[in-house]
Amino acid sequence: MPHGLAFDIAHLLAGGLVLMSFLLLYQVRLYAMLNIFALHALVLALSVAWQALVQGAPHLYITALIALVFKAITIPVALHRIIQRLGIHREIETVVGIGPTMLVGMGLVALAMVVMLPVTANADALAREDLAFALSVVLLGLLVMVTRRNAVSQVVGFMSLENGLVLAATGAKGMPLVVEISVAFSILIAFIVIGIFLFRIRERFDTVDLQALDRFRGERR
Amino acid sequence: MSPFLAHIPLVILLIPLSAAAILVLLPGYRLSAALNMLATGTTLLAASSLVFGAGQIAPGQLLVDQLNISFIILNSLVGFTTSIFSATYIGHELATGRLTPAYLRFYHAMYQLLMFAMNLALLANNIGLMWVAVELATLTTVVMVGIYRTHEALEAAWKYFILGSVGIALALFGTILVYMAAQPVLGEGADAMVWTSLIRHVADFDPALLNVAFVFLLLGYGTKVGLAPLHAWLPDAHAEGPTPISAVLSGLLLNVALYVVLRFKLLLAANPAAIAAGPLMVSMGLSSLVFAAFMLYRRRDIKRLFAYSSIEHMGIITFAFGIGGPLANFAGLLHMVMHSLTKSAIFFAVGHIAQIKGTQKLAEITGLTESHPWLGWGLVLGVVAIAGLPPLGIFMSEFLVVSSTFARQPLLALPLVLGLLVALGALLLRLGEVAFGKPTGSMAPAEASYLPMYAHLSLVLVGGLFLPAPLVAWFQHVAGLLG
Amino acid sequence: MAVLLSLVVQAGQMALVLLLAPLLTGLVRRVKARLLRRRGPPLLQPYRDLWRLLCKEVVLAENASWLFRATPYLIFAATWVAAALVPTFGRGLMFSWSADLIAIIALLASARFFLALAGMDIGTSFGGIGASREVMIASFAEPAMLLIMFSLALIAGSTQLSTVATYMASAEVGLRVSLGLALVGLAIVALAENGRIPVDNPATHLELTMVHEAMVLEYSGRHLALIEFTSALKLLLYVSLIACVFLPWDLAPPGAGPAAWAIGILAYLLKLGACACLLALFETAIAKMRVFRVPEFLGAALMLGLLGTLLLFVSRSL
Amino acid sequence: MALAAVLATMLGQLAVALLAIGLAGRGAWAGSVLYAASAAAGAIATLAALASLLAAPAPPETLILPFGLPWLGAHLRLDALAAFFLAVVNFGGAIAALYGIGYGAHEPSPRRVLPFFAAFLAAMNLVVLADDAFTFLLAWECMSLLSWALVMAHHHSAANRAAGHVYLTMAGFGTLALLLAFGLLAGPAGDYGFAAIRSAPLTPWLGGGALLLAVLGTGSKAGLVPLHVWLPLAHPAAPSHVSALMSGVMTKVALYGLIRILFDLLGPPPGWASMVLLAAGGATAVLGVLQALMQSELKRLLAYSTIENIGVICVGLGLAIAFQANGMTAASALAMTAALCHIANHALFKSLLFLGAGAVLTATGERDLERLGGLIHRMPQTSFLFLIGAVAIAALPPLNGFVSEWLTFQAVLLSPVLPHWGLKIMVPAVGGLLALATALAAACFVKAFGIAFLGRARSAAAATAQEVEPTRLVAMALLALACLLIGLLPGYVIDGLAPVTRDLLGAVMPAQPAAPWQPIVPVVASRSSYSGLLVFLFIGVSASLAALVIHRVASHAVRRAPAWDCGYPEPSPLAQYSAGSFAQPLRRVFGTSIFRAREQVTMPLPGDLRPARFALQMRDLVWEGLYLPLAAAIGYAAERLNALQFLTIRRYLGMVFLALVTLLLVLALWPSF
Repeated sequence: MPHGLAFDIAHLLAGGLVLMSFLLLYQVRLYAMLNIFALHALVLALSVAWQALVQGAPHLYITALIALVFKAITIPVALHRIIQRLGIHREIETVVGIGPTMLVGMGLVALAMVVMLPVTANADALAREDLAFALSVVLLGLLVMVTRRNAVSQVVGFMSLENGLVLAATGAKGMPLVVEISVAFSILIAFIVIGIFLFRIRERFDTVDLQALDRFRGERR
Repeated sequence: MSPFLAHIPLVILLIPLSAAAILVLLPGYRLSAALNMLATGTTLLAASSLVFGAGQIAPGQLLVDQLNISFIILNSLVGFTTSIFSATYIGHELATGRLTPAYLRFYHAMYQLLMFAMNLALLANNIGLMWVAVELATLTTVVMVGIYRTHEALEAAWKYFILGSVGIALALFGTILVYMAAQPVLGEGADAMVWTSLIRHVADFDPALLNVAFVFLLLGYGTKVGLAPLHAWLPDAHAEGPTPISAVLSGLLLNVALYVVLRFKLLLAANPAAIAAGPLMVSMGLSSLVFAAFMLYRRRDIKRLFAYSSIEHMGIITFAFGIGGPLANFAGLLHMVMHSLTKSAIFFAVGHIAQIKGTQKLAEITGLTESHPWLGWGLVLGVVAIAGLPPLGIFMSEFLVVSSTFARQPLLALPLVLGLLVALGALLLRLGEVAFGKPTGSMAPAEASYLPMYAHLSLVLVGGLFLPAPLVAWFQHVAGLLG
Repeated sequence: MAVLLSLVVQAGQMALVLLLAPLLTGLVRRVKARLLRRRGPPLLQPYRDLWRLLCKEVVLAENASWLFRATPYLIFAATWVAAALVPTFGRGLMFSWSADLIAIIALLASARFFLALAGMDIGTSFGGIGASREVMIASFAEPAMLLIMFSLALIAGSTQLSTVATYMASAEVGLRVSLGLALVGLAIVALAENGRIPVDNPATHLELTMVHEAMVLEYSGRHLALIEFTSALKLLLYVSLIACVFLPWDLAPPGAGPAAWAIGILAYLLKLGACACLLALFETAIAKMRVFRVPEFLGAALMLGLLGTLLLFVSRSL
Repeated sequence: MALAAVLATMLGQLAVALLAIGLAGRGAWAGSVLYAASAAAGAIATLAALASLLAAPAPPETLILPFGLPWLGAHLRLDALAAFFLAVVNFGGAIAALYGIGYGAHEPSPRRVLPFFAAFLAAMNLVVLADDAFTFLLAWECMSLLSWALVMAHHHSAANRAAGHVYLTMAGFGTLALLLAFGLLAGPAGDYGFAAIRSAPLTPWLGGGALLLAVLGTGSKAGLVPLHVWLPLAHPAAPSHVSALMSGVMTKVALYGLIRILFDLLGPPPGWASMVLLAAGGATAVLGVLQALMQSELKRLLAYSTIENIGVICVGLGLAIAFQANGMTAASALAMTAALCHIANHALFKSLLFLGAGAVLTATGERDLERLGGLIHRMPQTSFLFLIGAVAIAALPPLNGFVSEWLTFQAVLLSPVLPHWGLKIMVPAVGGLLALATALAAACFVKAFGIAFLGRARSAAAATAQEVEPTRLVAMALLALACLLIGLLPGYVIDGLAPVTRDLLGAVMPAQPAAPWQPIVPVVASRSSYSGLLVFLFIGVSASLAALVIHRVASHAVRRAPAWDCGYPEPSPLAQYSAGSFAQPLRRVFGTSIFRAREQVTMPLPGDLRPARFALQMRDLVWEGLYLPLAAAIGYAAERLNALQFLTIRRYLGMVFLALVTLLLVLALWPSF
């Protein structure tokens, strides 16, 4: 495989992941977000698979498969059902407007580049680009978590963050334990989703009912 | 190295793991509590035998060196005393019906699993394994915090879970970056994640990459340490879970997370071109200290109060390691040990107090030295120690922290001292209300085991006056390593 | 032999102040009366008063304690000792070194301390009024006195009255502003300490204005006699003090013969007479002030003392 | 040898403390035995310390124990200064313990007192003996902590608890200030042994910083204005024999710290330091005594009076610095001797007064002056002893208080020779303040003794009070005797202090002439001299003479009758002058500005039968101007930050996010990149 092509495709896929993150940031409706996330996971799966191919590391296919099956299919479906069950599918809930959020997102991507590109001067270009994109995805995922009120959209944010991690992990050539880590994270996410489902945590991420919080914590006068 | 000692690390891991497996199946409170104690006790014995091993032992993916040996012993010790405390504590919970037998079985298994996870994190010679262990420890404690299944407990567990997950994610990113830095030097594969080989070659790593990695690791594991502004989970998790877990959280888990941070600081210190990790740790430590000191004033829940005090002390320790130098590192290590012992002793007292009084509200607990002298004076001693007053151990470590800061960064000593003073004022204010005055609430005699509490306190007392020479030499050696 | 002689001289001084004290009081009263165009009591009236009081029975309040009965003797002794240590007709008497000016002031303060306590012993409101006002006045008079003494000590280089007097009589001293300020200050303090107009009126029993008299209201008979005697002694002490510092002429030097002593005594009598006349004149010319004006009055003395000290620094270093 | 003896007694005290944990409360005998043991240990240590002081100039004894900082050990050193303070501490301690034998029987919860009491004594000893910064601070803070526990002994009162809180917080402040001071003194090398600190050179700036911090640290413990606020709260709250220790002895240990750091560790202190001490001392003396005058609670009054005396001592120390900085070592020795002498004297008479107050407290159950009165009839011995203490503290001859005040004034009078203009002007002004404070102190103790012991009983408790046990009287009598002896024979004390000033300043006061009549001569006899013995004899002889003559010639008749009171005797004892009314003239003069005192009289209209009402409002400007704003600021910050406890998870995540972005930004902009 010629190096140029391998690099370009990897670059494309990683860039696509960043783009998907931006789309996530842009979406305000829950269903739309879930769909975008499914796409996000799909791009990740492709990217991981490509890395598996390029690096000649077959175990990475497992990670790709997990991403595909678990994140692109199972979780979105599960969340769909939760949204229906909780009856929050119509909610539009962002803390700040989309415009400023996107601007901040741009800034984050720029930050990721500034931090990462000079840093990885010694590493090969593939890892370098990958890492910068991965950091962007991580930061954007955090941004999603911070700017959304709804538990489900925050979970989506967390999962996109985690996708960034997997991207970084697979980009690091020959990193051991990648599969284990992706499994561990999937379990974590499953826990979160189950938590939302079991405990009916609908708004617990950002309750506006301060009195309720006081009662819970017994801390205020 | 004797072949016998080479297996000890494995034993330390296997005992809790197998105990967890047995405990999950074991019905009956007395039996499982006894087994719990037995398991932690034997772990302690095994861990203590590590003292006899000179130098490093690194069987497989595990590592015992000067740095972690004290942590392991401390971990096993507090784990053991907490299991003794837990036996009486849980008995009472069972009697009052706050816990059902089914959950109890679960509780003991989780306790051992937590011990396993923490010991694994301490023993791991692989930064990936370390990460996995910390995650496991987090998950088990999440479950334990939520074990009462009250609204508040679930809320606390949930918060802990979410913040912890984000922290874990950040830590993982940092770990990946370290691997990336190591990979050009050590080549692909597992070797680039093994700590012993990392430290040997770290001087050749890309320093810039290490810097970024450290930011992520500090924030990621710092969330576990409870550094402000990443601390939010800590007070609620301490307050809403069973008190033995609060004791283990404050006394051990925070230490384990900090230990991991220290490991990475060691890496950075060994690379001359990397930025000093110091300034970052100093600023995080100082902000935690000052922030927690002010937060102490408005606390109405006794366990939250001491949880914030843990944040404060973690801040001090992080600060000390950030300042660096043999003296400050020594102080940090000493403070870590003393804080673990003291804080868990305080939680032992608090646990019994809250059980007797049936409340955790500070306003409803007064006059303890009169109604329950043993508990009350134990609490007084503990708070006096935690406030940094002599002749208890934290006084010595705070003395060293302040004086070493003064020697290196005189201006930083001022906010440090102010933070200490503000915290002192708050703790004494609460102590005056809780331990003195006319007793209120239930006067029922305590069914408490004073042994763990007073054992810890006497260790802290001795530590404040007299440190045995081998311990000192050992700390000094580690402090030298930490740079 | 010499020791015995100086002992006799010291005893003579003690006897002298004892003898002259009522006379000085009588003289002041007499001159005052004359200034008011009254005939006034005879000069020896104070002696008669004392004798009459001594012969009367003591009426003791029911709850008077031992302190109340002991106080007259104590304050009499303290004041007498203090008066005996101030040079009157001669310098360098045998025991003059046993206490300097500070100690003399402190002896007077002891007397006042016990008198104020005695005033409170019976538990009447008048005793309390007197005691509380007395200590207020004293708390201004004492610092003022100390600052005055400070400037004196600066000039003379000593707080020992004999040394001060020697220095003052010598030619080195010259005329200084500080000395004038000190004199005025000392006069003010002396008025206050002796309960003279304008601070207090020794002749009144008008209830709310009295200070000293209120404290001793419960005393009678021989106790009262001692207290009256003490007041007279105190007046004499202050006059002697002013005389020895500001009119230091013709003081007999230590170890001098009877002739010098005779001259000294004569000069002393003259000085007393002059001071008594001045005091009477002043008291006639001025009205008594309200109690709460007194701090301001004494504050003036305090300021004068401080000013005198500061001026000295200026003059010294220039 | 002496050091070993003192160490042994310290161990003895600790043993007493440990035994007391188990035994106290098992019956009166246990308390008595333990207190007696503690008193014996104190007495032995006093003797050892005195022997060491008199044996000087022997080289100081040193000892290194394997405790404390591992690489340093606990260094102990017994030199002349330490020996002097050990004598003060242990004598005070022994007397307090002796008093405790009787007083302890009245203690409702002996377990909260006895263990801490004995340990407290040991801690104070250790402060004085410590020869490295760690041991010093350890002992220093232990001393605070143990006395805090003693303040909390009567913990049911909310005021006591508040006092304890303020106290220990301020103590923490002091310790941290001292810690920073030692940090500066030890320098970057960080050798905390005093020997190393002594020999290390220090730049003027660092030395100045260390000096100010040391003044802050020790001043907060000694009660220098404006760091004194805890003292009048905490001292009265403790049991009375502990109050005596805290006021009489612990404040002296604080001053020991000041002297040790300023004169010994710092090397010769800079001249400007004298101005700091003089200003602080003068202000402390006057403010302390004015506050004391305004109090109506006996123990609180005594506590404020302690503040005054600390001010007086600080003036002496300030003068010593001023003289030394200008090369006048003899004058400096005089000022230092005056300060040390006052330290010993104040320890004696303040202990005596607090013990007296304790006797009153147990006999009547009252601490409020307004409910006492007439105790001189019910408790004659206590009254007499208290009177001696009052005379001594009022600095009246021939007792000891006068001696040290007199020496201080002599030092003040030497100041014109100082070359520095600021000092030239400042010292006389401070001298004036000192004189004012002395006069006010006399007024204050006229009030204290007059209201509490004289007049008629203002409450039933005061009317039925009983004299206290003989052991307590003996304890007080010993103190009174010491007051008298030092007052009469001050020359011995001055000579005894010579080794201390020689060590610290390299100069001594002239040896005091031994005979005849034991006069003391600060510089030369022609300048000033004073003989307490002679004055005492003189007064005694003249008083006896007067009594003799009067009994010969005068009428002996005595008739008891109702009080005259200008013909209008008031039957109710409540019509007597009260503590508040006694202070009224001085309150009118000083209080309106310094305490913002406001009096309000509500007179009913003529014909209205309601009583007239008098309301008095006073404010503590230091408390309101310094401490309340500080507390408010902390409260405000705490309240504001507390909002962070009630955020949602999203916001907490936001904080994590912000922290991450900030750190990354910092990293991106790091100069090395």
